[in-house]
Amino acid sequence: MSKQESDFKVITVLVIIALFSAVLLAYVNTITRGPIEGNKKAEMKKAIAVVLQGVDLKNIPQMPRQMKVDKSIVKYFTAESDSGALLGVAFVVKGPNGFSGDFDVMVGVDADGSVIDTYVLQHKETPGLGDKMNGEAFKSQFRKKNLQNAKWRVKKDGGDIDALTAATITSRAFTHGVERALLGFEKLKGNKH
Amino acid sequence: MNLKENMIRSFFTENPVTGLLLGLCPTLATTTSAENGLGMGLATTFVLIGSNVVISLLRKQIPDRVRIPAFIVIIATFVTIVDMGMQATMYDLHKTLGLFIPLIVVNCIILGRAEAFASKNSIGHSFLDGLFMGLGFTMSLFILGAIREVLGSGQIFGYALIPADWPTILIFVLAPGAFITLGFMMVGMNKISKLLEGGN
Amino acid sequence: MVQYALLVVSAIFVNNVIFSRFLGLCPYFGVSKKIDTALGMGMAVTFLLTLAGSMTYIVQVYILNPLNLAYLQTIAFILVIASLVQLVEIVMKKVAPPLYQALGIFLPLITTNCAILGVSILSIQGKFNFIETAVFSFASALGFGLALIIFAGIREALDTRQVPKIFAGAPISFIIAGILAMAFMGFSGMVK
Amino acid sequence: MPENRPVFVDSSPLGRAGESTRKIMYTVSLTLVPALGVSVWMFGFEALRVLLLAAVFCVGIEFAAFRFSSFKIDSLDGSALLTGILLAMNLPANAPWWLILVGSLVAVGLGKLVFGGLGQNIFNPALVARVFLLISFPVQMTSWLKPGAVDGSTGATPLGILKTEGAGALAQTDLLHLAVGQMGGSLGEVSAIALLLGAAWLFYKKYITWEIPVTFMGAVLVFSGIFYLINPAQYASPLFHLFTGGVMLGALYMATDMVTSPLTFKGKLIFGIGCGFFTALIRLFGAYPEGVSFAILFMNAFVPLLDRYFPDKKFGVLKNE
Amino acid sequence: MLHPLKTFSRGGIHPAYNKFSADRPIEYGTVPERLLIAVNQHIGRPLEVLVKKGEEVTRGSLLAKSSGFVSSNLHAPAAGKVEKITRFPQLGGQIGETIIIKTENPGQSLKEILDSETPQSLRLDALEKEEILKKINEAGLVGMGGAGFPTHVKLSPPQEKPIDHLLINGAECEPYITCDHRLMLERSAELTRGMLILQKLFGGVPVTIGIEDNKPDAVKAMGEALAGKRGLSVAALETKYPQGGEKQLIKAILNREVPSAGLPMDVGVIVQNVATTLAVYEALVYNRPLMERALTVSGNLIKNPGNILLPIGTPVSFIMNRFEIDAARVRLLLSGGPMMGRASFSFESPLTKTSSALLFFDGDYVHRRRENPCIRCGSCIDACPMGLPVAQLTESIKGNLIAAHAKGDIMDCIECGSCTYVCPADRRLVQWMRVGKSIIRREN
Amino acid sequence: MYEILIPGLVLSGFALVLSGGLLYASKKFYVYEDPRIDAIEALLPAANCGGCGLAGCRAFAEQAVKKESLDVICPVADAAAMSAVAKVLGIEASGADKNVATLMCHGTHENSKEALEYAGIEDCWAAMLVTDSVKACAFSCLGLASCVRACRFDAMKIENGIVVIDEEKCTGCGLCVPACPKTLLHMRPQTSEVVVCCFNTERGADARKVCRVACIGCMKCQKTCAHDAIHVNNFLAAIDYGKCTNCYECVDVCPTDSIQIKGKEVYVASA
Repeated sequence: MSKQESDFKVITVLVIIALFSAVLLAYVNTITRGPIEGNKKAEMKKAIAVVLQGVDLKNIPQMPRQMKVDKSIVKYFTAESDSGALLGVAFVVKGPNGFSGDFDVMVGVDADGSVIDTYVLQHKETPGLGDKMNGEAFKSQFRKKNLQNAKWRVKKDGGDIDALTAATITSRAFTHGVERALLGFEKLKGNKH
Repeated sequence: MNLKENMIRSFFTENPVTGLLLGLCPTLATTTSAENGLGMGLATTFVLIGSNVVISLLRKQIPDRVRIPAFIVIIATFVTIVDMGMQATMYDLHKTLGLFIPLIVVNCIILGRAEAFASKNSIGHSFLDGLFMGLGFTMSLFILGAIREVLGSGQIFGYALIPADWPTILIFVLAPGAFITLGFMMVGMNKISKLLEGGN
Repeated sequence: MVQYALLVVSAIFVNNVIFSRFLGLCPYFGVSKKIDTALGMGMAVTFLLTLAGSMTYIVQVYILNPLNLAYLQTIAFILVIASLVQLVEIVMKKVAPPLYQALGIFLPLITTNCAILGVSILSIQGKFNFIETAVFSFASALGFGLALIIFAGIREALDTRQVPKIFAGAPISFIIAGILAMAFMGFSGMVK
Repeated sequence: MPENRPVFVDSSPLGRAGESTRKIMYTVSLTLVPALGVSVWMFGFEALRVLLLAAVFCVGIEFAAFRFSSFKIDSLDGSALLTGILLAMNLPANAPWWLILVGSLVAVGLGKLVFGGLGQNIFNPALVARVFLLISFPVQMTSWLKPGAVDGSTGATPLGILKTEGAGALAQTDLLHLAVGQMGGSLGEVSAIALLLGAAWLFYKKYITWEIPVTFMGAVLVFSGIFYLINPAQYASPLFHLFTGGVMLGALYMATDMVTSPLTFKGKLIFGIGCGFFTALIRLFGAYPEGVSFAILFMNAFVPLLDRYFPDKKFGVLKNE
Repeated sequence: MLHPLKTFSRGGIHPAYNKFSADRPIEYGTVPERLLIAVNQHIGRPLEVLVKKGEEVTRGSLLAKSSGFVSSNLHAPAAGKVEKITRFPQLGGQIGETIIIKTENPGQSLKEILDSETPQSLRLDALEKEEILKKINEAGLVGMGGAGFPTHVKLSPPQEKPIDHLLINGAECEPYITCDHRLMLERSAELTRGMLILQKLFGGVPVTIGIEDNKPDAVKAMGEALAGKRGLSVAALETKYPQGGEKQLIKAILNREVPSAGLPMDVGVIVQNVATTLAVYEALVYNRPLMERALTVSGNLIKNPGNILLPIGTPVSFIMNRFEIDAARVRLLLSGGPMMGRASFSFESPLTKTSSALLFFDGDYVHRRRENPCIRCGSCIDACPMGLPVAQLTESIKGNLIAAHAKGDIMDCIECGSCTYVCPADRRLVQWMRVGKSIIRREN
Repeated sequence: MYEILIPGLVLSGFALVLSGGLLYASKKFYVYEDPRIDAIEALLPAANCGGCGLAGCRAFAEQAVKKESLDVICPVADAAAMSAVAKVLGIEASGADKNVATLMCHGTHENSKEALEYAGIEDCWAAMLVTDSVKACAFSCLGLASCVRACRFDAMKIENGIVVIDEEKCTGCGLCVPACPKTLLHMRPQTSEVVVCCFNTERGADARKVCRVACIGCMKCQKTCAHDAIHVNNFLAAIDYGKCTNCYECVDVCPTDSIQIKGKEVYVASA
């Protein structure tokens, strides 16, 4: 059997190993931190580019701002012209009470308060059903709709939105989320003007 | 050690997943597609090789009493490196694998190999052991992921195999499908192992 | 109060560690051959997971976060958990030998039970406060125990049934786990 | 030694009551005829098609499995037929043929054969198939033929309406119609009265006992009733819950399945209450409109524990011991 | 009837009773050419054989003597010469030591023999308890219902178990068997005296004879015979198998439950069979050891089923001749009733003290049943009069998991056969229970 | 610099506190245990996978020490590790001559006809409860496979009404011996090839009547044997394996072929 090492050696070896690994990790961290941050931002940028298609994005802020709509926190990125005129807003809203909890949708709204496009950032909905939210067939019906020209309910509830097959709950949450973004836009506009 | 025998062992008869029932959590959780399975498998292989080599290197220095904590620290270091590295280079894959990258630490294969093999063998052997065990693990994950992707989403590596409006058997990309597929896959692997053993 | 109740229901049924989160599967399949062992393991996990969840919360919030060392999470947590398990084992053996007889033998299994580390990390990711973390850890462990005991019951029953040779053992266990996961999916959507 | 010897030797008793597995299976199958009749009356030829396909697939698969494997069990013992019929009763009338085929494969293969065939399974095969299909093909499994509709138009079940549109939308449905079976749904979900009629014969033959059906339905009534009392506008009445969906089919035929239900008195009571409770829970709060199959499947898993920890009173064991 | 008939509380079945021989009086048999007397016809220590090949014996001479307390003497039923002592197939299917006697007067009627024996005058109040027990012991009495437990042992409970009630088992719940029924009808007066002797043994405790109500004439006859006797009574019982099980009988008549793994004396009761009670009477009044018994000969092969009194050791073939049974057609020979009786494989096997019936069946009665898988219908559990989870117990015996489950449950089985009778899957539940018991006994 | 220093300090602080604490605790709460438990645990893979059915490697070690045997085997460790464990326990497997199970009967369907139709459970003990004699010979192998079920090594099978033993697969564990209600299974050294395949103690004539290959107690073998290795008792020959030299003389003289050569079937052809 192995001999019994002294307590001192035991502790020392462990501490040294820990020290080494900490130093190693710290070093790797310094290398990877940049790319990781970049990846995170790139993801958000990509989404903004989708939902604010056709809007000049050169003055988009790095960090989102926040406001309260309908008792929930909504994050948003505003795209402004050099003169400070509002060109469009990308809202990050929660689709509340989805099939498997909340999910995050990014909604682009143009200066007139109509939806440009939507993009689901993260969700836990059922694969093959609820996750068709990113499908063109579903997304397209939201484009150009605003608070005035549409009833923001799924058809089952007497609104204008065609629900995804067998995913009424997901669709309802999604619709609700988009409506929130539009409400947020109204509030934002109200503040500005 | 005979290379072919070694391969058969770690791929079939003593395959970490289907033979030894080790590392089940990532096996089931991350195999919704062939790509995810492959990614997880390779990440684990990297940690396995790295920790095997380092532990084999330090095997004479580490006192017996703190063997396990020391191994864990070494393994955790490699896991964190993989975690950060993947986040930096393969952001999307990292996002899907999520929680299960840090959980490689507690994958019993790694600690098991460290204890059973690396702490007793030379660096070269430990490296090969890590490589083969890791590849065996990767193979299982890849096959499982491929089966589930084909059945559950009708595609492989993202390429659709059937028209989009055809129904697929959704359950296979969900939790129950993971268990059931692995169950049937084990039956198949056991059969193959038997055949191989019989052949030898 | 309601939020804790929902957290508990969610952790036990809707997002069961075994059937929905895929955590702790190795001991789940390993220690579920007998109901008695399953019971002991379930209790040991419950005890340690609650303890570990709370401890790692403290480590994260009071040490790692202030020092901006979130990337050391994995290594710090696993060290804490491993030491905690060993400490509990040592102390329990001396202070409460009967309890050690009942639970102690399961303690070594817990270090490598990814449910412990997984749930600890999930609590941090879920941005829970301290009490929520403790409740979540406890309930998750209960969910683990429930799944373990049901499964042990079924496996004991299978001893007297004629499972075909090629399916006997691990394959049928996985298939049963799959069917159980199907049943647990009925709870989905229950807690939003 | 004498030439003639009474050469037949067996352990006593030598007589038998004359029951057989076959007889039980075929009797249970026959008692489902009234309910199937109502389905055919409601959904027409489509219902008959689903029934025939399911029965033929299930029996065929089991037969083939026995033919090509080392199983030595009677494939015509009627259990596969019964599984097929129960599977059909869990499918909508417009189920496509491939759905029925997958369902039969899952029911017979995954539900039964992997466990070793008749009597060895832990879970109700028809329910394993139903839940499998429900999770895999929610679109096909939740579009129901409108009762009496000849044009094949589809509609929602009362429970589906309740889940997506709330209790208010149910105002116009009346209980008598629900009891007779004038609603959308699976073949076996439509007529409560016809199911009760068939089950009455099973009660008479003692193939099923009162414990599970009564506690099952009672628990559904109690738990849905509690919430109905709290807020009648949001929650549907307990009687509505009793007559819609699979509660009748589940309580009378699925939960009472001999192989997968407890053997002991207390076990049966707990099993029934559990089924009812989880059915109500899923219906009231879950994402799925109908919880019967999940609830029964979930409780099936507890059967070994119930049998073990809630034994019947033994002769000669006094209560105070 | 106004009052519901007494019966036990749970389980039980209603098999076809087929009591074809109920109206046939007990005939007197004759002495066969050879008597084959099995040495061990009782439960307990094996006997010590006293005779040798070639030795002459007379009626009543001791052939083998008990070798301990739980043991029972064996006497020669007729005069003759010991021809051979050998291993021979018994009615139970076993092969056991057998004394073969070539009789002196084959063909002699039993009536002639019995009539020649004169009763002694018996004064009940002058009898000592020890004397009664001694005579019963010497006469080699055993429980004649089937178990064969030495009667004197059963009648000597330890001091700490006071007996406050005696039961006479006239239920005769087994299908086909009618010999006790006939005894109660034809010899009710002697039976009453036998009951009085037993009552005396326990200081005048009440004695009740329980009779199933499918024998109304026996209930009536016994009622008349017992009228006016203090403490003696008849209890009519519901016709339900196994009403004649000791524990079930006690539950039915006295509503007492014999504890698990216990004996009737644990609840202050001793149960005796009708035939045994008569044998007690004969042992005391005639000083006659147990040498012949009444039995039922029936079955689906037999044209004229009946009841007959025959010397112990009579081979089956002798009875077949007398009842004109075609040996070529017999496929199944049962000793005892169809529920608990045992199949035997030799027509030369002899009667024993416990053979209450011989049943002859042809191929129509025999079904080759394969064990099908248990479908957990629970019929066996509903039918079990002991409330045992039969389905699970047998599965765990089969799966070699006895140790993991309650051993006591298996030992509580009374092997009545109700479970197997009702099992739709044709499982040999009772046989599995017996296997389980034998495994537990082997391990202890 | 701080970026590296702080994590270094934190983590080594962690290691210091935790390992120090553990060392302190292990001294403070020291409990004596059999050192062999630790020794065995050290030999195990420490995967704590529970694959052996016990709760971890420590539990495995504890059970092994408590029972002083290795009736459960670690599925992860290799054979070398297991034999090392065995060495710690001092129960090293002996390399002595292998014993194999042997059936003392050759009552196949042809040799000893089935005398009756037994319709009960397929189990020798169950059959024994119903009748002593399924075949004509009451001493014969019942062929209902109780021993086959007792064998853990798949070394036995029922063929033509009697059990046949694969002596290569047989490990000599002896589990089948008590499984036979007729006590027909005996252990013999595999090197000893001559076996009396009968257990009938009845007189020659009676035995011959019920089985073609019964030992009739004719004494020919006893007289022929030059090594005093075979004796007839109770009309039944028995071989003393210690003295038998595999000369096969008795096999040649046996009039009923009840003495047979086991193990190496080739010798039958040359004999």
